[in-house]
Amino acid sequence: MRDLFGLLMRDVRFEEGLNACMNCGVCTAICPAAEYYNYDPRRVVDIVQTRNNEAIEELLRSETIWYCGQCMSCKTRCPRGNTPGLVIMALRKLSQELGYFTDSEKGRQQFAIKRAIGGNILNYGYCVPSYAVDPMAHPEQGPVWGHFVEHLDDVIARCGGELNGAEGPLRKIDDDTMDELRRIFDVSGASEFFETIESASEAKADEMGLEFKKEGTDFEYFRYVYSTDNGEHQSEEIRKEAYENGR
Amino acid sequence: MKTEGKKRIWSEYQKNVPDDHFFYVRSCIRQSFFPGSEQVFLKILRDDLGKDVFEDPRHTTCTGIGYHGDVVPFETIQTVVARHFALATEAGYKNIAISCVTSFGIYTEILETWKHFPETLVKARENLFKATGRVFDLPETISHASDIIYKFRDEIAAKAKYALTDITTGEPLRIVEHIGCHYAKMFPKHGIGGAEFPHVLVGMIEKWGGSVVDYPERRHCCGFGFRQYLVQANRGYSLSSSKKKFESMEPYQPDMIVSNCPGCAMFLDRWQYAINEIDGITYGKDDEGIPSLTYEEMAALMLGYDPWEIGLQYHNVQALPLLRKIGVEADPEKRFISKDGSRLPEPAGLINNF
Amino acid sequence: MAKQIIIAGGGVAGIEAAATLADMGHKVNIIEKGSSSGGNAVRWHALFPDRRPAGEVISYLNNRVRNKNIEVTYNTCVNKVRHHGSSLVINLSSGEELKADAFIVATGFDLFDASRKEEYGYGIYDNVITAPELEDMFNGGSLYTADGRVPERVGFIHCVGSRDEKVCNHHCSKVCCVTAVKQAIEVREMLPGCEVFCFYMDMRMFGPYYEELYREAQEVHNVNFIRGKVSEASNTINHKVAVKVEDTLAGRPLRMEVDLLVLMTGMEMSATGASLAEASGLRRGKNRFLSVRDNHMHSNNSDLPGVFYAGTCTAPMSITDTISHARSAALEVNLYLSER
Amino acid sequence: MNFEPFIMPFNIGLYFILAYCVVRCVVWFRGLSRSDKLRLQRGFFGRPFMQSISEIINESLLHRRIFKVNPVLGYMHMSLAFGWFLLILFGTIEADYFGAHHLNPPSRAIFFRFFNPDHGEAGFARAFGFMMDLILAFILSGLLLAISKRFRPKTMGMRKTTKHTLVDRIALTSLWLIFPSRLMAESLTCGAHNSGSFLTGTLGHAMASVMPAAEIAPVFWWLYSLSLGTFFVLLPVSRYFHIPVELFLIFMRNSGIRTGDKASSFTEVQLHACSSCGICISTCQMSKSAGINNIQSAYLVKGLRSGSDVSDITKNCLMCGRCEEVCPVGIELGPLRMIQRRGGEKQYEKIPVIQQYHLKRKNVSTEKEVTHSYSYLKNTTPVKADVLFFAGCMTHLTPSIIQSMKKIFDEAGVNYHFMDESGGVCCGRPLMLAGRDKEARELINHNSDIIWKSGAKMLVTPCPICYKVFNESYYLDVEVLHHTQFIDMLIEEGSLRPGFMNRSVVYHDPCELGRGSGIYTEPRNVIGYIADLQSVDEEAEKSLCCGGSLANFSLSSDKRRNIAADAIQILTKDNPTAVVTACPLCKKTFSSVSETKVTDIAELVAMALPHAKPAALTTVTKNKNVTVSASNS
Amino acid sequence: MSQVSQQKFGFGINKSRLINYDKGDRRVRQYITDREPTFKLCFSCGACTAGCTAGAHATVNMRRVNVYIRRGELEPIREEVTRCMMCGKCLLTCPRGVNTRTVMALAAEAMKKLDRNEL
Repeated sequence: MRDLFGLLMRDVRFEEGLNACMNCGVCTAICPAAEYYNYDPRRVVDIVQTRNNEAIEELLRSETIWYCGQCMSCKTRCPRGNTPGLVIMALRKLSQELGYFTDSEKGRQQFAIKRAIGGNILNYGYCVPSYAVDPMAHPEQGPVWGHFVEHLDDVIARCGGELNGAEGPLRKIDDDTMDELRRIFDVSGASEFFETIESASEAKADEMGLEFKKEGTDFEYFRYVYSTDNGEHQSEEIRKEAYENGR
Repeated sequence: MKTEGKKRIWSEYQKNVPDDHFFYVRSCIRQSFFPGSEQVFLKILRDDLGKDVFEDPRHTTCTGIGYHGDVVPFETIQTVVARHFALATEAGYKNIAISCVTSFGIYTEILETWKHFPETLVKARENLFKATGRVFDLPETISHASDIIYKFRDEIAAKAKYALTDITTGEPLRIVEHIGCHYAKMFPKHGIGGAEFPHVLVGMIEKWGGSVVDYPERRHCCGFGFRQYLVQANRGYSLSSSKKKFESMEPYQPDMIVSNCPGCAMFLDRWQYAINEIDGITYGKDDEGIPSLTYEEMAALMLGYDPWEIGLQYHNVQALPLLRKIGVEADPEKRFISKDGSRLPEPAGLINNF
Repeated sequence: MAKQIIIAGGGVAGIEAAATLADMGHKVNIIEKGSSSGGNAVRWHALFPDRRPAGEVISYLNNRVRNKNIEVTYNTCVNKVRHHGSSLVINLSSGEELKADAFIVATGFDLFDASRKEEYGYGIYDNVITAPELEDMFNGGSLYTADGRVPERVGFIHCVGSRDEKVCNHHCSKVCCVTAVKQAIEVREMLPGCEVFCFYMDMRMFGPYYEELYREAQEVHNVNFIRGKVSEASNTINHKVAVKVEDTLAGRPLRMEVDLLVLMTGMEMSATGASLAEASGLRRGKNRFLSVRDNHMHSNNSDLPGVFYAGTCTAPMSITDTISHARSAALEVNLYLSER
Repeated sequence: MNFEPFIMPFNIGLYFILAYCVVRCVVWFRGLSRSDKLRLQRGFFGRPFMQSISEIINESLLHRRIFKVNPVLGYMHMSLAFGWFLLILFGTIEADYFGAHHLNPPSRAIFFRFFNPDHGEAGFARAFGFMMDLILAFILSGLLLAISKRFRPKTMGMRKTTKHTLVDRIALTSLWLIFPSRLMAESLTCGAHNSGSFLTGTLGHAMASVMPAAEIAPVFWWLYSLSLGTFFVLLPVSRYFHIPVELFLIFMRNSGIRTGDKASSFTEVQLHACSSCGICISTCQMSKSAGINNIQSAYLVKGLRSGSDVSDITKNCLMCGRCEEVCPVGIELGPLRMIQRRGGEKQYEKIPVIQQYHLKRKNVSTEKEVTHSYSYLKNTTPVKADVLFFAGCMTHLTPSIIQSMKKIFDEAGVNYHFMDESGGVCCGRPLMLAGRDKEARELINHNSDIIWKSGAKMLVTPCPICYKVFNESYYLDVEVLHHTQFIDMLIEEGSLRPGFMNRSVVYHDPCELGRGSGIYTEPRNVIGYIADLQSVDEEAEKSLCCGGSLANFSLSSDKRRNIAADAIQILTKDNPTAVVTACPLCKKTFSSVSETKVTDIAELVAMALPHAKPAALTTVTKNKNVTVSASNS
Repeated sequence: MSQVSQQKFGFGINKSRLINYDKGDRRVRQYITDREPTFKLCFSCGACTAGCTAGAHATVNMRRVNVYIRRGELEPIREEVTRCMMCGKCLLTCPRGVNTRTVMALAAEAMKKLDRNEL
């Protein structure tokens, strides 16, 4: 069995985030994810601190590690100086490196994030530029957003900028800078990491018999990982209640 | 409630915010959703306060959303941040001013990591040099843009045309402040007022005549949660967290929400629309909705900037009743106009559109 | 000829050590920083586990201190102790210098300043109080919230300032668990209609009849115990205190409102003891309390000959343990003086 | 013949009670199931009739069972019942023989002396009169005892006596008044007429010499008649109704009618046949050791008769069966209680339409609930074996029994399969004890499936609780053996040769094995091979309960411990080296209170097998050991 | 998930997992403590759950059941309380003398009554 704990310990965030947990629950008490998902950060830390590689592998393949919203509220309060949020980040990194993330529904979503955010960064130099936030795909952005995107030029100008200009908000990032950014991604491991996510996802799409494209977001597998919710991520009791209410 | 207790905490968490000469880094979310906020921040600093703020057009995203979306490795984001430090070094700036709370959190986290794990700094320098040939010095100060406004709150108050008071009653407005989680929860000492009773927004609000509401879920996350919002299937989580906050603040009948985090300000606005659609609930007194502003928008309002020039109309919860309360005269007809001054069709279904 | 012994601190440990030495015929001078003796115990209403009035112990101590061999100097601190030849020189805050054959540090503890746990809002939210403040209310004979209501729900947070690296206290203060149980019972007796909750991480019922008291709290007094450290407290619009905790036994977050939130503040090294130790070169441990020469065999001894320790200046202790520790300090001093 | 008004109370009472009894018997008879009706009809005209008659004489009149419990108490009951019977019998003969007419109405016999004040002057009549006085004296002696029992129950070995209702008290008073008033009436009449025998005559003369006997006598005749009349009228509503009902019960029982698991008119007859004598209270360990004095069978029966809420009483019982063993009326107390426990399930089964409407208005669900509590159980593929070993839940808490049984199986070369080695499913008996038969059936079906499919011929269990349910409630084609029986069989056939250990032990009969299943000899046989079996005060049918019983749902652990401690004290009175039992629960319960080693029979056997280490089986005296080592050092 | 939110947004408002003590229904707790006062004595050591016969086949966590009843959170344990086989092992393992088996039976009984509006 692979020494997963050892692999985790190579991540400085893990080393920083994991001390001895005494199961006081202070993290779960204020964790937004613990309230809306079947999730208990205390348990995650408790499991990894056992150094049981089997249990850790189970965790890496589970839905559990994908529930955290990384608000880091847990860091402020832990009386033993743990940061479950950082432990989670290290677990997620390893889960993707080892390709385990495609075993869970929430893990598979990494592919969508890679394509959307990763794509934005490498294409535009921004994580979320307005023009990449399609009002059709984001109805929750509300009526103002359709207007905003439709009249993006005017909006930016009204606020004192020029879309894709040389200065101000949403200016175009010059090609030299974009090259630098891409080279940083190459030398610091991001490109390789992206590739791992891509290939594992492609393999999963193949296994599931879903259409997969090398580019873009308009194909079955992307839509599947982006929007599927099997409804089993909240706690058992709440699912049951929801079921009974629906009956 | 005893305010002395809060004052004591606030006095314990004061950070060194420099007076002048800032190297400004923009936020992906703020420039995409609140472009007026960043622009007016620069205007206030440069024009109203006469400060030197340099903004290098070559700076990029910090990749923070990718990092917290777990697709950008830690080493990569360190290198991207190192590049920004290199740009600052090259331009001769030692004070970094950060627009985004996620970025601010990342900058502080990286600097702390470099302090505790020096080998990571070495690696970041090596990666940056290999990729770009750039070198850098560590900055002397890291400030969030709200820290800077906080620092100059007295100056702004002195120049203010309006106050955060209801002009008809003279009562201070009841304001909910929301601090982005990554502002001080990770490193309380880097935030003004610490993690539990942050003073950065309270200081502005109280200085400008408003009163702050301390409601039970004040410290709760807005629910962005990075991957929890970025992926459609997970958005219910994000929505639910904000709803929890709205329900908790509702009994206090706040007049507005002000946030120092671009994401939070957006979600606290957008989710009011979504909740209205799903549950038919409109929060706020008399179903007015609670306008969710950025602190730059709030400062600009005080200084008398045209609300439509700073982009207040690009919120789902319109600020019209709020503007009337504080006495800002703004023509609703002039909200949505094009570059050439022609009227654009008004989006349907806005909250508070009266 | 009678030997002169100086004791820093006129609390439980100082008085008991002084009286024991005086009984042996030694001359003792207690230097007390306050204007009366008895230390932290004076504030207590009743003691665990048998709920005897604290006044009984205080009057026992007061009787003990009325001894011709004992002299008490009030409103004075010991600044420093140093060797001068074969005897000790003690510098007082009054500027005076005293000579002594032996010196006992009995500077006791300071209660943790609850406002340092900012998330509980002590000093900000009116209805967040500390354990000694609750004792004050017991002494006053009535229990009300800050806004004058009779509380319907009282919460106790264990381990405030103990076992918490966020406030640099890794140690367990030992007595807070049983104090919380005692106070919970007292609240239930005083206000039978009031629900009481203890939020605990571990129930450390280390002494005789403590576990029995815990059982009694459950069995007879219907005190509720919720295992989890409270993460934050906040004010509600109706002046209650909302607490967030994980019910770790259910693995789910729990929220509830209480009318009064009592913080079980732990023990820390006293500030006067700390500066005395600093000035005199007395070694302190990671918990900042004085380090004894040997944890098992010489828990009253410092590294300096003639300087001894009694009571909670070395570690958190109950009154029972403090009295025993003080007596053994007296024995150690006596042995030291007879061997000289 | 003149009409005497004073006989009216008596006549009214008598004819009323006779009519009432007849009607009641008819109602009860009609309430019986078809098969029970047939049984009773057949029984009435067959051999059971004679059995019933002899039982009536032995028990209803002579009260032999009570005699066995306590001779004084027996005498008391006998004097009243048998004495009164004789008085009526001979009174009738007397009236018939000496009276004016033959075939007199009963009042003629009862008030014989009134109508024949001068009777008994000489000869046979005199002798007869003497006998009648003797019978009366006999009754009065019992009455004296009864009165003293009411005030000092301990004199009759009764620790507690049942409490009386107001009606009971009036009935009792009238009963008590019957015989003294008869004595007075007869004596006064005899005194006035200078007749009577040694009792009535002597007393009569004495009284006549100081008072106008002839004038006072009618008062007592009235009192006598009134007492009788009151008693008869109150009979159906008082505890004394048991007197006539018991007769009916005896006929029913001897006809082969049994309680079963549902309430019927037979259970009602049993309820009314209870005399509230309180023997069940005295014998109950819950009373003796745990100080609980309101849940015993007498109270259950009383509560059921009066229709009050008995749910707390029902569940607070060890179901050890000791009360049933000693009940002088022979009421099936265990099954009666079980019916009540099952009662909870019956609710909501059949609700009249009008009631349903009301319940619906109150938003109460009236749907019959379907229970699938154990649908989570998954079918497993059974292992084929000749012998199945089912340890049971409790045995899993005493692994040494399991180890010993494994050793015994191996030693005897038995091809067995350990059915519930990894936990298994409960046998279902505890659920049945809770009255939840339907749910128990789910577990029974699950286990039955495994047993059937294993093809085993024999099922061995060391747990009497499991044993009882396997035997009684499973439909199996295997032979079910308790491990005591199985080991006995192995030794008998020579497959197991334990050595003799020359130590004295006592045997504790577990309730479910002894009284519950009638297994007394096999364990004693087995122990006999290995050790010297001492007898104890209360054993076999009278064996004590360990207190651990799963049948009790309310008893606190402290009180359980008290029961166990009292029982172990009796068991270890003669300092045996070990207390041997044959139930994991008894072993576990006793172990926590016993200084003497408590061992299961399997452990004893395993220890006595060749190659076994000869250790253990010494008195575990932890405290003594400590003292010894301390004094040595 | 409501129709509106599902069709329009593809997601809905999540239900909270929070135990809101102020909204808990503690009638079942009252019902049990009135009848079996040892219920109060549990200190959640888990000995009952560890050896539970039914627990080997399905989730029957008596320790957790006790906690949930105290808190007044009944939904999560609605089915669980009916799964007990009443074997009584828990009685023998409890260090505090809790009549755990009876507690389970009473819990099931009380919850039935609750559904029938009889509590």
